[in-house]
This record gives sequence, structure tokens and C-alpha cells, in this order.
Amino acid sequence: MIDLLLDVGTWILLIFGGVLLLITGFGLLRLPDLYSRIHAGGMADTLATFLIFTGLALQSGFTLVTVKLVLVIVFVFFTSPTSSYALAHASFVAGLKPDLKSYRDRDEEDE
Amino acid sequence: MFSEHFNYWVFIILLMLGLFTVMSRSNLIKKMIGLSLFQISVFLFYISMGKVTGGTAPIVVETLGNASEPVYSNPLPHVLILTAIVVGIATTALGLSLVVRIKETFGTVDEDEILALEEDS
Amino acid sequence: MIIYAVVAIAILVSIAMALARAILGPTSYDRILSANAIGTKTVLLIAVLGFLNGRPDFLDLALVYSLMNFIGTLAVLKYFKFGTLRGRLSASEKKS
Amino acid sequence: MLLLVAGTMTVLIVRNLFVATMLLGIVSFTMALIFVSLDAVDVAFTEAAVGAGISTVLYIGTLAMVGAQEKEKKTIAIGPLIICLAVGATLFYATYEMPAYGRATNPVQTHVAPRYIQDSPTEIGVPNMVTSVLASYRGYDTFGETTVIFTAGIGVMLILRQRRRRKQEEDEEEEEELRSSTSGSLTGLGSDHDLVPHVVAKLLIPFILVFALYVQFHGDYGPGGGFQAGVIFAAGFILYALVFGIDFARAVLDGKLVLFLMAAGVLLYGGVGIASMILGGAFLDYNLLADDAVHGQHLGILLIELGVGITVTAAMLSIFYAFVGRADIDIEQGD
Repeated sequence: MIDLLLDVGTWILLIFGGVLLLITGFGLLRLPDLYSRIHAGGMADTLATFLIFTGLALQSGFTLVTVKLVLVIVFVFFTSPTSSYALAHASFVAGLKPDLKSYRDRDEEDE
Repeated sequence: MFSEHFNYWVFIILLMLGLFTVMSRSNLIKKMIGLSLFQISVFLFYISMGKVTGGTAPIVVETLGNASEPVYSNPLPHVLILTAIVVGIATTALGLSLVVRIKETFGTVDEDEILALEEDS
Repeated sequence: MIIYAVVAIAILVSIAMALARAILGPTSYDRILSANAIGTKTVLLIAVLGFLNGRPDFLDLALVYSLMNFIGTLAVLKYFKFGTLRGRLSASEKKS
Repeated sequence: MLLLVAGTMTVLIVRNLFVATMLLGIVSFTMALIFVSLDAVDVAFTEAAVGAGISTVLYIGTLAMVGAQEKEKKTIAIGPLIICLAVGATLFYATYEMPAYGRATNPVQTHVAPRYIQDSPTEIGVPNMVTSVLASYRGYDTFGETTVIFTAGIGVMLILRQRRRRKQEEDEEEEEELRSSTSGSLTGLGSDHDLVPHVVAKLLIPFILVFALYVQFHGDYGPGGGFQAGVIFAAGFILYALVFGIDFARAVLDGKLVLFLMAAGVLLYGGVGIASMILGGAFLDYNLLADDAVHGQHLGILLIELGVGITVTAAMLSIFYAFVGRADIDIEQGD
């Protein structure tokens, strides 16, 4: 019973993670400017990592593997937002402005 | 046929690209990058030679009772490549430091310009 | 087992997309971003592959990857903030 | 998956230098991924640590000093292209003579490898065959390679340490002025807004170092060992130097101390060999180091892996110091 429950949990988590990853990919490819791409690449990725690794941890039971999975999760949780932040900050300092024009164009199209 | 040699073909493509970069680019850093590519392709070649289909990484697993002994991939290429990677980075560092010195002496890292300067002086 | 394969394929597709961004990306920051994203996805893929092959004790690798990803990104950004590449960047900004 | 690599490579040829460096990092990641799928866990470990981390940092360090513009050249070099295609065609033809990929009966698999695979668990008693082959069966090779790294570290240091001559090109001076007019040096303390990386790095560095030690001493049982641990250890310090400035890192681990450690690692390796000679065996024959052969092998492998680890750490650090320290000299003179 518990095994079945764990399996189902893993399935759900992994599928959500996979879908999120695909969304990340599309976001990286399709969004108009750097700052929105950072959102796709930095935020969705972290959540997807969390989901997938939790799913894997459910499968592995209480072993060294689980401990390592948790370590990786913690590590990614620290580093991924940090590098996203540093990236956004560096590009802003370098004078790269958000591409507001494309948003405005789209809004006009909507109206 | 296709899957039997696919890895080797990829290796050849990478090797050609690396070789071409080394020979055709006059920028010295680009040459170093080409050299790295060349290295990587050779690593790929070795490792794919060592692979056994259905095998697993060459770290002994405990087999429980009647379970059959697992097939391991060949550890020897792994060893060679492992050391080669680290030595490779060391030599790359040496090359890059030479590039820095050349830049300081000649003021350029372009091979053609360096040769022209040499002829002038 | 199938789920692992499905997720692995999803990750691969995602990597391919990020790679396309790295190739297209108008500014260098886009390329850094996609390199970073590819790193994160590689970590995931290693973990999933480990489970797929039934030998999930190679997670040290994933840890090293995330570490190296972080260091590489920071180094590049540091170079960008204080390096000499600013002139080029404004040129590419005009394009966008 | 392999297609990914090919695609990346093609790109690598065309863009400017900085982009090429980034793409080299990506290629490295993909490559390590392929190594994992080809069962070469240890190699993937090393490739990840070296290719994606250290070599990117080194290329960046060079680019910071040299400048990232490559001159546009429209002409396609026909000579090299022809040579390349010829070499490629020859090799391609040669693959048809190659035995099929992944078959267990290939010549490579039948020569010495079965002996390593079958006997190493009983002879050496170390689960990770890569480690046992690396450190025990092929101990001579590894000793040589450690020496190569040692030499390379010293070489880089000698080349880059030299005072630069006063003969400077005009454009170079301009470049330096540009650099010194920007808000800080490459290695300086950074701006006030670097708070987040500072805190996170401070949190993570101890864990990185502990993890490096784990890799070092767990190398007998899982993927890992001296080479990888050395690189990770050095990476921890490089992170520290990147975030807090190189002066802080130098305060922790002085340049002279690094040199000393570099030599100490090689000496430790050689010392183990000589110790086994004194005990009456051949050079690097660990069986005699303890009462029992397997135990002796364990001890020997542990010691020489430690030696390798120390040397690699110190060599990487000294290379990094040399590169970054060079940039500092440049900036001082540009003022």
C-alpha cells in the first residue's frame, strides 16, 4: 500500500517536474528579452529541480542516496537564485535595459 | 550498422572541427580552444571503446546470492582519460599563460600580425 | 521505469531549447543564462539517469555539477562587471 | 544526445572569443553527460570539475588580459579545410574496420581488462576498479602524470611571475586605462551590491571543502579520488577568491605555501614508492606496507591518492593565482 502511494507520488512529482522543464525550455526560447528569460531559466528551473529530486527521494527510501539528494536540493536552492540574481544585476549595471518596447507593442496589439 | 559506429563518427566530426580550428584560425586563444575540442574528441573515442553494451560502471556491486554477476565496462580507458583530462587542463593553462606573455610582448594575439612584426624587426 | 525515461527525454528537449537560445542569444548575458540553465538541467539528468540505470549512487556527480555551474557563472559575471567587454555589449544592445 | 554535441561544436567555430568560451563550457557539460551514459562515472566527474569549472575560469582570466575581440576574416582557409576533410575521410574509412561499438568481444575488452575486473577486488580490495587500476596497477603512469601537473604549475608560475617590460603598445595602454577607470579591478572587493553572492558563498564554502575531503577519501568506494578531490578543493578556494578578492584567499593560503604543498604532494607519492623499496619490494609495491597484502594496498592507495590530491589542488591554485595576480600587476601599472 505504502509502496503504491510512494510510486504514485513519484509519478506525479516527476511529471510536474518534466512539464515545468519543458515550460522552462520554451520560456528560454520564446520570451522577448533577457530579464523575462531569467525568470524562465532561474525560477521555474529551481522548482523543477525540487520536484524531480523529491520524487526520486521518495523512490530511494532512507539511504545515503536520499541524503545526497537532499544535499543537492539544498545546494541548488542556494546557488541557482544567487546566480540568477548576479546575472540580472550584472546585466543591469552594464546598462542593458529591459525590453519594454516589445511589451508595449504587444499591449497595443491586444487592444 | 548505423548504431554500431555512431560514436566513432561523432568522434571524427569533433576531431575534424578541432583540427580545422587549430589550423585555420590565426587567433591564438581560438587555437587553444580548438586544441581543447580535439582533446575532448579523443576522450570520447577512448571512452566509447571501453563501453560494453548492457554493462555498468566499473565499481563492484554486491551481488545478492543467486543474482548473476554484472557486466562491467572496461576500467582501463577510464583511468587513462581521467589522468589525461587533468594533464590536459594543466597544459592548456601553460599554453594560455604563454598567450598572455605573447600579448604583452607583441601587443597582439593574432598569429599573422605577430609574424608581420617579427619580419619588421 | 518508463517515467524516468519520459522525464529524461523532457530534460533533453529542454536542454536542446536552451542550447538554441545560447546559439541565437543576441547578448552575451543570454548565453550565460542558457549555459547556467543547461548546467542545472544536466544535474537533473544525471540524477534521473542514475535511477534509470538502477545505480543511484552517483549523486556526488550531480553535486559537483551544481557547484561548478555556480562557480563558472560567478566567474563569468565577475569578468563582465569589471572586465573590458563593455564596448561590445552596447553595440549588441543597439540591435535588440 | 550525441547530436547535441555536434551542434554545439559547429557553433563553436563561428562566434567571437568570449562566446566560444561559454560554449566550450556547455560542450563540457554535455560531454560529461555522455560519459555518464557510457558508464565512465569517474571520467565524467573529472570532466565536470575540470572542463566546466576550472578551464572556464582560466579562459576568462586570459581573456580579461588579452581582450576578447577576434579579427574578422572573410577568407575561408582552403588548405586546412582540405587537410581536415582528408583526415576525416581516412578516419571515416577506418571506422568500417573497427569492431562494432559496445560488443564485449572487442579486442580492447579481451586484453588486460578482464584481469583487472576479475582480480582487483581480491588483490586490492577496493570496490572502485578505476581507483585500483589508477593507483596500484598503473601507479607508475599516475606518478608521471602527477609530475607533469607539478611541472605545469611551476611553468605557469615562472612564465607569468616575471616582471613585465616597459615596452607597451599604445592600444594596450588605452585598454588598461579603460579598465582602471571602471569601478574596480577584476579581483578587487567588488561593489556594494554583491551582498547576496557574498553571503551565499560564505555559507557554501565550508561544505564544498568538506565535500572535497569526502570525495578524496571515499574514492576507494565510489567515484572520486585524488584528481577530482584536488580540483574541487581548488574550486572552493577559487570561489572564495572570486567573491571576496584574491588578497583574502592569499591570506588563507599563501602563494609560497601553495608551492610548498605542490612539491609535498609529489614527494609524498614518491616517498610511498621509496618506502616500499626500503621494505624490500619494488618501487610503489604496496603489498609490503602493512602486514597483510590487501591492507597494504589500501594504505598505499590512500596515501598516494592524498599525494595526488595535494599536488592537484596546489597546482590549480598556483595557476589561478598566477593568472589573476598578473591582471593585478597590469592594473597597477595602468594607474
